[in-house]
Amino acid sequence: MKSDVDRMLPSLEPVMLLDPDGRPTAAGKASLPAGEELLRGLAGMVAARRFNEQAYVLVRQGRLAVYPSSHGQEACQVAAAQVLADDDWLFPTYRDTAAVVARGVDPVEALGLLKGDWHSGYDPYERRVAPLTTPLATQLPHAVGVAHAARLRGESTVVMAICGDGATSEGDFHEALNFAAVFRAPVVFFIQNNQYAISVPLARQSIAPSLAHKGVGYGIPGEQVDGNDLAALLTVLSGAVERARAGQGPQLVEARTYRIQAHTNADDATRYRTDDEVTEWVAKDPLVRLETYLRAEGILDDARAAAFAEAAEEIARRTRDGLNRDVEPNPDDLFRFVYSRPTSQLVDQLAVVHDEMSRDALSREEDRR
Amino acid sequence: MKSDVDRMLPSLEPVMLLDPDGRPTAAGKASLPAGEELLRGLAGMVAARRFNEQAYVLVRQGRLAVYPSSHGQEACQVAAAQVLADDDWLFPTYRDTAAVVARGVDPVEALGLLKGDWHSGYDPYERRVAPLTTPLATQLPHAVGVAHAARLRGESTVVMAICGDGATSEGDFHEALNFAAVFRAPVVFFIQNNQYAISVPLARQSIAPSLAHKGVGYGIPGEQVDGNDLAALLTVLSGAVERARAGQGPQLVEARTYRIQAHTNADDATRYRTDDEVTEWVAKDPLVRLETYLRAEGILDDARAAAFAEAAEEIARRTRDGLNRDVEPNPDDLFRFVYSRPTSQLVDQLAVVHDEMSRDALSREEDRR
Amino acid sequence: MTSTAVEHETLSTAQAINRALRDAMAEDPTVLVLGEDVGPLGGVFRVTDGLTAEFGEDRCFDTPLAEAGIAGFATGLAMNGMRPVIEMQFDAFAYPAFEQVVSHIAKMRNRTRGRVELPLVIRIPYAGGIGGVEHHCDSSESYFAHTPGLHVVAPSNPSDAYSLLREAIASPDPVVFLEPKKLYWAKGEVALGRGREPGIGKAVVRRPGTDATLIAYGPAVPVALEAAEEAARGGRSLQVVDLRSIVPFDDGVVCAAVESTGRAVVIAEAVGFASVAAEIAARVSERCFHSLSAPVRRVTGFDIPYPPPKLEHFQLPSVDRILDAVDDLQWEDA
Amino acid sequence: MTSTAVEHETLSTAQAINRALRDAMAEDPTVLVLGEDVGPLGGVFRVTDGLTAEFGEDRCFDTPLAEAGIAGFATGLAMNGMRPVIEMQFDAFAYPAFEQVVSHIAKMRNRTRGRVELPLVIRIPYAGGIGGVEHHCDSSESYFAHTPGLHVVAPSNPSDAYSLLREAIASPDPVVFLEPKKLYWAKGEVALGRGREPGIGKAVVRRPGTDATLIAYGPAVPVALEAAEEAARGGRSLQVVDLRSIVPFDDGVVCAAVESTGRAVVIAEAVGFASVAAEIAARVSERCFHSLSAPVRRVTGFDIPYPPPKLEHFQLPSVDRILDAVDDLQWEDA
Ligand SMILES: Cc1ncc(C[n+]2csc(CCOP(=O)(O)OP(=O)(O)O)c2C)c(N)n1
Ligand SMILES: Cc1ncc(C[n+]2csc(CCOP(=O)(O)OP(=O)(O)O)c2C)c(N)n1
Ligand SMILES: [Mg+2]
Ligand SMILES: [Mg+2]
Repeated sequence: MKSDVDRMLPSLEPVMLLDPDGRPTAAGKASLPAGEELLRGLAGMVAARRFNEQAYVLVRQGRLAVYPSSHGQEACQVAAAQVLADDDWLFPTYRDTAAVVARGVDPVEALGLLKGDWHSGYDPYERRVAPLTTPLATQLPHAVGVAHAARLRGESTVVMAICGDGATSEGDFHEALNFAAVFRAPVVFFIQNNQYAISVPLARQSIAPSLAHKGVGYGIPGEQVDGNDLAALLTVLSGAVERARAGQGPQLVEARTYRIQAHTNADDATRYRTDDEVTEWVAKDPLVRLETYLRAEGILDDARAAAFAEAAEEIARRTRDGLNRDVEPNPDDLFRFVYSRPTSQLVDQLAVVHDEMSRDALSREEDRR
Repeated sequence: MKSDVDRMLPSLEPVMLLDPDGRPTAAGKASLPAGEELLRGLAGMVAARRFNEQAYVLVRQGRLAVYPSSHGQEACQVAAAQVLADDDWLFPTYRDTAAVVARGVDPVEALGLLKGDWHSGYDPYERRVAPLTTPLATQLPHAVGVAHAARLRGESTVVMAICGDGATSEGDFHEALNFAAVFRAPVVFFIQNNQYAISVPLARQSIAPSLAHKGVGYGIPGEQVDGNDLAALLTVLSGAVERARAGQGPQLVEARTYRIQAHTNADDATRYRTDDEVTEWVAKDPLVRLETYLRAEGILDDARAAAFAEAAEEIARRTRDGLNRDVEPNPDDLFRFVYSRPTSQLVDQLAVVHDEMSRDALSREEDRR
Repeated sequence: MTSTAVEHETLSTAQAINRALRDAMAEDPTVLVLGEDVGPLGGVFRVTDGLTAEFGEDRCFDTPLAEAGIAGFATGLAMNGMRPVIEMQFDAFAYPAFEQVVSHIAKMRNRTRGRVELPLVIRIPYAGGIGGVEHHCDSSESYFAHTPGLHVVAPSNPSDAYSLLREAIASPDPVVFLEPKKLYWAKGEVALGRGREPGIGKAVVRRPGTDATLIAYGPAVPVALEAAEEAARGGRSLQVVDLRSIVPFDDGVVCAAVESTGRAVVIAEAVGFASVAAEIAARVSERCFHSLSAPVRRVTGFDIPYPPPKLEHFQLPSVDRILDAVDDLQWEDA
Repeated sequence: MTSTAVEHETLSTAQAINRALRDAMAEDPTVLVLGEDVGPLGGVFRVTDGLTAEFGEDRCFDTPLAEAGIAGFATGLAMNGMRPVIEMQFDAFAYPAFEQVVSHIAKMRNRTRGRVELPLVIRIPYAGGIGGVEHHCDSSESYFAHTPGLHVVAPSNPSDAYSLLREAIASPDPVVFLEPKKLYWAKGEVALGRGREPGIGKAVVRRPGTDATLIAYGPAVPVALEAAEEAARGGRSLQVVDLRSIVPFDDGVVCAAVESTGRAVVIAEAVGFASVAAEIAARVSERCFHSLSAPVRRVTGFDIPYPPPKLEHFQLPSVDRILDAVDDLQWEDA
C-alpha cells in the first residue's frame, strides 16, 4: 500500500530540466528530449506567441468579441499538443487556442468562438480537438467518455484534457478524475496552474500542498512540472501519454506557470496583482529559456530562428486576413443545427425571420426609390 | 512540505483500539476512552440497535414509507453524536436516524421524513441537527456554511457532517471539502464507508488507497478508523472535533464499517453480495465487541446492561406508539411553508382544495342520508 | 411503415422498457446502458434487469455515484461512436447533472454546426403517485422542455414505452425519456420491433369525444381517460389527446382536436407555473382562439414542492379535479 | 410607505445594485457578499466594487470556483444567522448550482415546516444583448420561476434594481435576482433607502395606453417602451406593464391592464417554449378570456440556443417584432 501511495504522490518540487536561465538542471543533464523535439516545440511557441499578439490586436480592432490570452503559457499549450499522436484527442478550454493551433487546426477556425460568428469554429473530428469549452471543468467528463469509448473498441487513443487551476474546484473536475480512475480511462488531466482564476489567486482556491496532490484521492498518480520549461513538459506529458496508452490508466499533471497578460482583454489585472509579481514571471519566459539553451548548444542557429519567425508571421497573416474577412451572418444557421431535423416550431420561427428580412429588404428598396 | 503532506495522509491501517474479539490492540492498551464514555456509547448502541429493529417492524407494517437500516453502523452513528457538544451541529444523511436519536432528537420526530407525513420531522434548531438529507453529499456544503457563520461570530461551534462512501463521488463532496479547507471551517467530514452504495461496491466507486486519502488533495488531514470499534471512533472523532474547535480547520475521517441489512426495506441485497461476506461482518459486530471488552474489564455488569436494554425498550415503545398514532394530514400545510407569506396564487390553490374537501364532505353527508 | 406481421407481447411498462433496451443492444453493439445500480442489481426498479448478464459488463454497467459525471461521461461516449442510454435514478437526482444536460448535451450539435451529434438517451424514472419521500417524485419535464436541443418524451403505456424508447435510442438527437414511475407496473399489449408508428413528435387521440378535449401526457393520460369514462357515464363526451412527445410538440393533432370540440383542459402532474402545461394552454389559446367557447383550463400540480407520501393525493390531478375543470368550461346548457 | 423626504441619485443599474449592497451591508452586519471575483476585483461587472475595502474580507469575499459550493455554502450561512448575497458570474454558470438551488434553497423552508428560513439572494447577471459568447447570455428565469419556494425578480431600471434588491436582501425568502446585463450601464434616478413602494410582487403600468397591452419584465421593458413610443407615432396607444417580479406574480395589475385594452402581447428574451412568457399568455388567456378581442401574442426568443454575438440580433425581441405582433392583433379597422 505504502509504495502505491508514494507512487501517486507528486515530487516535492516541480520537475524542471532547464532552469530559468536556460541551463540544464541536474535532471536535465541526465536526460533531455531530442534536439529536434525541442526545436519543434520552440517553433510552436514562437508561433503561439505571435498568434497571441495578433489576436490581441484583432480584439482591440473589434474583430474578436473577447480574447483570453495565452502569453506566458506557450510551453504548456504547445507541449500538450506536441505529445499527442494523430489519433489522440485534445480537450481544450477557452484559453487554449494556442494549443489548438499547435495541434494543426486552422487559426481562423480556432478563433471562431471568440470571433463571435459561431460557437465552435472548427470540425472537432478533423484534428480530434474538442470544441473550446467555457463552462469550467465541464469538458473533463467528456474527455473521459471519449477515452473510454476508444478503449471499448480496443483503440490506443489517449485523451489530453486541459483545465486551469480555478477549474479544479468544480465538482466536474472531481467526478471526471474519479470516473477516469475507476474505468482506467487513458486520459492525461493537465492543469495549467497559472496562479489565478481571473482575480482569485491560487491560495484562495486551494490550500493543498499542490494541485497534483489531488491525484492520490482518486488513485491517480500526480506530478508537478515547471510550466515554463518546455523540455520538462514534453518529458512529463509524453511519459503520461505513453503510460496511459500502455493501459496504466489516467494521470494528473500540474504545470506551474503564469498568465502574463490580464484574464481577457476585458479584465484589469492591476486590480488584483502587482507589477513586481508579473515582472518576476516575465523573467521566466518559456521562449527565452528554451531559445537560450538551444543556441548555447548550437542546436538553433539564426537561419532556423528566422524560419520559425517567418512561419509564425505567416500564421499571424492568415489569422489577420481570415478575421478581417466579413462573413454575412445567416440566420438559417440558428435553426439548422438545433436538431437533426428542425421541429415544425423551428420551421415556423425561421419563417418569421425570413419574412422580417424580406420586408426589410423591400422597405430598403422603397427608401432607395 | 514533506512533513505537511505526511501529516495529512491517513495511517495505513484504520485505527483500531479494540479488536473484533473485544481485546485492546497495542494502541488500545496505550490509551482508551474512559469507562463512562464507553458505557455511554454502549447504551447508545443498544438503543440504536433496538430502534433500528423497531423501525424494521414498522416499515413492514406500513407505518413507515421506507427505512434505510443502520444495523451494523451503530458505533459510527453513536460516536458521531457522542463527541459533539450541545452547541455543535450534526448533519446527517437519510441513513443516520440512529445518530439523530443519539443526539437527543425525539425518535418519532426523527422518523418524520421516513414516515411520510412531512419532509423533516424535527426542528433542526432544537438539538442543532440538520434535516435528514437524501440527495447525496448536498448537505456537506451546508455544513461548511453553518460552521463558517459560527466562526465569523467567534463561536466555538464544530460541525459533524456525515456521508456515505458512495456520496464521496459526488461533486458536492469535493466542493464542500475545498470550501472548508480554504475557509478553515471547523467541520469534521465523517464518511461511513459501509462498502456499498446500494448495490455498487466500493471498488466500483473509487480505486483510491482509501477514501481518507482524499483529504490531502484539499490540504485536509485524513484518517481511517475501524467503524465497528466505538472506542477508536470516539478517540479519532473527538480528536478531530477538538482540533477543529481549536482553529486547526476541517478534517476527514473515514470509518470502515458494513451495512448488515439491505440498503432499505425495498432493496434485495442478495442480488449483489454473498451471504459469506455478510457473515464475516456480523462477526465484527460493534455492540458485541464493546460489550465483551466492558464485561471483561468489569466495567459493565448485568444490572447496567439490563438498564441499557430497558432504556432501549423505552425508545422502541415511544417510537412504536408515536408511529401508530394516525395524524390526519392537513393540506393547509402544503401551502403554508412554501414562502413566509403565501403568494396570491397559493391562496387561490388552497381554496380549490378546500372547496373540493367541503364538496366531498357534503356528498358524504348526502350519501349517509 | 406498412403493416407487416408484428410480434406482440403483454408486458408491464418496466418490462417493455427492459425489452426495448435488450432489443436495441442486441441490434446495435454501440448501445451502452450505464448509471447507478443499473448493472447486477438491474436498477432500483429492475428496468435494466438481466442486461449485464446478457451483454456483459462493457455494455451495461454501474458508474460511480455522480450524475454530472454520468451525463458528461456519456457525452464523451456519444462523441466517440457510442449510443449511451443513461439512467438517472430518480427525477430529482438528475438535477446535479443539469449543467451537463443543458449546456452540453442539449447544445453540442448546435455549437459544432451539426458536426458532433449526440445520440444519447437520458432515462428518468419520473413523477409521483408511488408514495415516495421527497426528491423521489418530481416532475421535471418543464426544465428540459424549455431547453432547446433536447427531445422530451413521456410514454403513457407499455407499448409507447417500448416503441418510443427504441426510437429514442436510434435518434441522432439527445432524448430525455421520462418514465412515469406509477405506470411501471401497468401491463399492456406491446408491439415489438423498431420503427413502429406513430414516432416521436406525434400526438394521438386516445379516445374520441365531441364536447371537450383533455390534453395530457405521461402519467396524466390514464387519469384523463378515466375522467372521460366517468364523464361519459354522465352524458358528456370527452376527447383525450396523449402528447407522447413534449418536444417536438404536435401542434397539428392538438389544435385539430381542440378545434373539433371548442373546449380544452390541459392536465399535467408537474407544478403549473411556467410549465409545459402553461405552454400547451398558451399555444391552444392562441392558435384555436376563434374556435374556443371557453377559456382553456389547466389541471396541474399546485405551485408547491412535491408533498410527502401522506399528502400527495392533494397534489395529483384526479378524476374529480379534471371533471370540475370540465364543468367550468362555460356550458351554455348548464 | 408615506411620502417622506427621499434621497435621490442618478446611477447606472450596476451602480444602483452596488449601492443597494453597500446600504444593506451598512445597515445589517449579517449581510455577506460572496462569489467568484466579487472581492478585490469587484466582480467582472464591477457590481461589488469597493465592498471588500469598505466592509472587510469577512463581509465581501471571493470563494473557490464552484457554483454548487457557493450556493450550498450560502445555504449553511443562511441557516446559521447570516443573510448571504451570492453572485453567479453569468447566467449559464448558475447551472452547476441547480441542484442546490432547486432541491435545497427553494425547499428548505417547506421541508422544515418553516423552521429554517433562508434569507438568501442569488444575484445573476442575466440575458443577452451585450455581444457575449456562448453561455454568457442565457435567460434562465423560467427554470427558477417553475420552482416553488423561490422568489424571482427582474428589474428593468436602476431605481427598481436598487429597491428590489434592498427588499430581496431583507426578505426571509430566497430570491433569485436577475440583473439584465445590457442595462448595467443605463442610468436613471434612484430613490435610496429601504421599503420603497412598490415592493416585490407588484407589477406596474410603465406607460398608459388604450389599444393594447405589452407585458414585459427585465431587459424587455425598455424595448417594449420603445415600441410603444413608436406605435404612438403611428397613432396606436400601447400600454406597457412591467412585471418587476415574476414570482410572486401580480395577477391583479396584469389582468386589469389587459382587460382595459382587450389585447395583449407578452415580451420576453428567453426561449418561448414552456417559459414564463407561456405562463403569462396562458394566465391572461384564461382570466381575461371574455375581454380579449384577439389571441394573446408572444414575442420571445426562438426555441434555439442563444446565438453567437454576430447573430444575436435575430433572437432578441425588437421594436419591429413587437409592432408586428401588435399589428397581428386582429384590428377590425385594419
Ligand atoms: C462554470 C463556470 N463558472 C464560472 C465561469 C467564469 N469564468 C471564466 S474563466 C474563469 C476563471 C478560470 O480560472 P482557471 O480555471 O484558473 O483558468 P484560467 O482562466 O486561469 O486559464 C471564470 C470564473 C465559467 N467560465 N464557468
Ligand atoms: C444525488 C443523488 N443521487 C442518487 C441518489 C439515490 N441513492 C440513494 S442512497 C444511494 C446510495 C448511497 O450510497 P452511500 O453514499 O455509500 O451511502 P449508504 O446508503 O451506503 O449509507 C443512492 C444512489 C440520491 N439519494 N442522491
Ligand atoms: Mg488559472
Ligand atoms: Mg455506502
